[in-house]
Amino acid sequence: MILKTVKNAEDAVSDISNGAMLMMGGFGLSGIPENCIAALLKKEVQDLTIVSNNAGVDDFGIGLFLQKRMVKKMISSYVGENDEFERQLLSGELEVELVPQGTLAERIRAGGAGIPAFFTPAGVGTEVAMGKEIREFNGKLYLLETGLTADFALVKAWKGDTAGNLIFKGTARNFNPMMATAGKITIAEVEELVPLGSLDPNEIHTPGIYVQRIFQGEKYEKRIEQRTVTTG
Amino acid sequence: MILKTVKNAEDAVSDISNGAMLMMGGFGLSGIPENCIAALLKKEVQDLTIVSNNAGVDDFGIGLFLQKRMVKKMISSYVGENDEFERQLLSGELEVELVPQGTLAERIRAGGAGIPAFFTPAGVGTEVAMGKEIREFNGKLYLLETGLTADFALVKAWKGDTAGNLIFKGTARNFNPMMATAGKITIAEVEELVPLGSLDPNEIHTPGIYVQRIFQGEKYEKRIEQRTVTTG
Amino acid sequence: MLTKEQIARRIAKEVEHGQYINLGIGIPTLVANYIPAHLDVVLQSENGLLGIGPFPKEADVDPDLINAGKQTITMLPGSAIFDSAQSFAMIRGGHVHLTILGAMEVSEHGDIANWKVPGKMVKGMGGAMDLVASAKHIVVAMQHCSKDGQSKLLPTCSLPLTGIRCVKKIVTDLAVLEIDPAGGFVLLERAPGVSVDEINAKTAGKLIVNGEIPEMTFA
Amino acid sequence: MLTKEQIARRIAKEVEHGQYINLGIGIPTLVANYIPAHLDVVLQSENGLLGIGPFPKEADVDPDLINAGKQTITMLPGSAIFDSAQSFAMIRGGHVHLTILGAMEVSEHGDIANWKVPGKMVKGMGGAMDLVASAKHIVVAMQHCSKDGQSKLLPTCSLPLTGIRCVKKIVTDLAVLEIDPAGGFVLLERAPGVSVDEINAKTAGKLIVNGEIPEMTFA
Repeated sequence: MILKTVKNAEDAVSDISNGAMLMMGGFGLSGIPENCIAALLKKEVQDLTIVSNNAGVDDFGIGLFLQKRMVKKMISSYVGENDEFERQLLSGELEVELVPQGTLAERIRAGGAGIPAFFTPAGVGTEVAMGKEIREFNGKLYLLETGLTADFALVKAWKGDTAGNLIFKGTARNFNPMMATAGKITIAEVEELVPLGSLDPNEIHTPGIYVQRIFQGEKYEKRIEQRTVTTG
Repeated sequence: MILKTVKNAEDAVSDISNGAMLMMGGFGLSGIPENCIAALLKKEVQDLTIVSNNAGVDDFGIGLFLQKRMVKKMISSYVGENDEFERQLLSGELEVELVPQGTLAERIRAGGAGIPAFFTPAGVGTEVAMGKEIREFNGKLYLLETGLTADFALVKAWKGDTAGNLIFKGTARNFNPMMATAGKITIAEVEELVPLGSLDPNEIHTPGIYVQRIFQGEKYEKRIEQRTVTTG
Repeated sequence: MLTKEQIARRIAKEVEHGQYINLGIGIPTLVANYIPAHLDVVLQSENGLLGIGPFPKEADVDPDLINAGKQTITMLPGSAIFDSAQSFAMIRGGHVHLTILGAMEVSEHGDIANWKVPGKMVKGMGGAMDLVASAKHIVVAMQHCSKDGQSKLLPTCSLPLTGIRCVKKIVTDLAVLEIDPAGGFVLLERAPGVSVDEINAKTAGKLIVNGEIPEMTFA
Repeated sequence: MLTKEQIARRIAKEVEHGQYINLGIGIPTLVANYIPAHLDVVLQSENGLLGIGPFPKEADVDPDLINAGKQTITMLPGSAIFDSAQSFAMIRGGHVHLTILGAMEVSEHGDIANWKVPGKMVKGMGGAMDLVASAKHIVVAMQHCSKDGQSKLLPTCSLPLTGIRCVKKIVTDLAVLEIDPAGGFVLLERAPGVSVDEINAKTAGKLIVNGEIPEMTFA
């Protein structure tokens, strides 16, 4: 096996520099690479382009990058939980490319899978279609969308082994598996780093071939955005 | 949950009739739907179009369909283990569309995922490219390939629950998961049918939404094509 | 005029046995509470879950288990987890039978707008564009008029579109309507105590009234 | 003239630490036996396995665990199983560093033919077209000439192509050659006891000989 272990988040992100394009896993605050985010905050890298379904909240996740004005451009499907985001967007400090969520997921999968472009029906007849090729298949209209890759993909898994094999838990999986395939360098942080042979090969969600660096995160806050409970 | 259980293979394939287009999981003889094959052999349906990576061997798997001349057309990537196949092909009784293996897998995934077409580099400059659109992305040439669906997908899993959730074992997984997504009716046969709640939701390979019928196969021969062993 | 809960209860009658259903944020989420128990259906959450269970008890809250509205949820026996590409493969591939979502505007041709108000905040379309471009049956839950009394059922949408010619049925606080393929809102049911005249007055798009219009009943 | 095992041993020297490698059927499969133990590499089987282990003992034979040649195999600690779409996502996406495969013909521009002989049986291309269109580095293992003495290293291929301008290096029973981007087989090494003249005589395509050509050594 090819071993991918690095010491910690600081080591993992050490070569991420100004102007880098990053993919960051997570849906809302679930499944985000908390330790990589913390390490990048310390580095205060600038002019990042970030591909992430959401943009965090004001004081957690990618919202912290926005506070420090580290982000030049966001590529996301939904960014509506963040006041600082709104301010930077309206003031022109922040560029935003909004992509339908399914198109975003598929563009990232395609990027990782060597598919340069594909047709999808999402966005036909809307401003998302502007400037894109439209073609009819079986009587329905589709847009041509392109594959997406990034300099670095930062993903968060539940368990991982030293060969980079990853297992996710619950809906914290979300965008992490396809982003892992689409980073030129993919950095995986895990709640538990286990020895080779500890994971059942049949249960692996992300094969280690996609992961260049892996480490066990120091701590996980796993903040909840909408705590909804039933009583009784 | 929506329950998908049917009694047995005969019930599962009862409405597959002459001229149907079938996808059949498996790589070589590994992971093939043995019980559905047996039930279809009894029915002796004719003029089938079959999408399968391989065509079985003379006396097992899809090879048995060929013996009974049930197949009009095969869509496969590799068919080189079958004398009767060769005879029918050379005599013009059998039509064959050869598709690069990765293109076949992706076409099936695309069909199930509502992607009508995508670009892939496999086959550029070869006879596979004949009649297909060729386009350059980032200095490399790609072919436009279309999504593939079928009237029925016959897949074989290791375990499945009554909601149609499937788990595969080893390399018997192969084409089964994407075919499950691409059948208008997907029939899953499993070695072990388990009650709802027996499978860990995190470990499911094929979510039950893709499966319309499920049953536990009566028996599995699981024949081996190339038994290779080490001694000592 | 219906309450949000009543809109949800009326929409619940659209649900059929054996359906996989995607419920949007807001009123659509409430529909889950009113689906008759004898119908076996499965709720899909586009962030990666089939088989959404009830909200958890306080002790069972799991940050790794949320719905598309980022609310903590639970799973059910037979639930399955998957990634976002697989989730939208299900949606785009037509495996989800019914999508129920909110709207800011619907046109008489079934166009829908629900993701952007130019000049105000742009929150993004999330999964809505994929859902409306893909689902076989789309039901919209919405208020008939805006807070300042403007009809939201229009000849053409004024806001940026989410999808075109996709909405099949609309349940508002005043009425149940379906889109005529040739254009127009076909009035199917009135909210209790609401007259056809009132619905007509509050529908800016073409309203089609065929014969007697019954009052709606609820699941 | 090298034996098949010697061709495999020479190719094993092309392997670098940290590579993910796809080995084709035939001679390429033998390469696995000669990869130096100090190099950490992972072998990919396109039917859905990363981390191919040795052939099983009789008692460990598992029909659910085969390689692309349908041979029974084993897994290793750290192996991962996946489906065919994921497997070719890896290949097509450039995540596999090195592909070693057989050929019936190679042209001086790096075209390769290895899947069809018109008039004879057509077995199909399997995964070869995907592999040659995608891998960053492609090494071909082949005999320099056919059984009737015809060169298989040609100006242009006569058989139906598997891929164009993709082969980087060729190891035959006579020589190691690389493809010149401008066209031509650059002779890098001779098999022990084989002369440049013999190689020249048996290479139908343009042979480029720069200076002294060393004899090959083996892993």
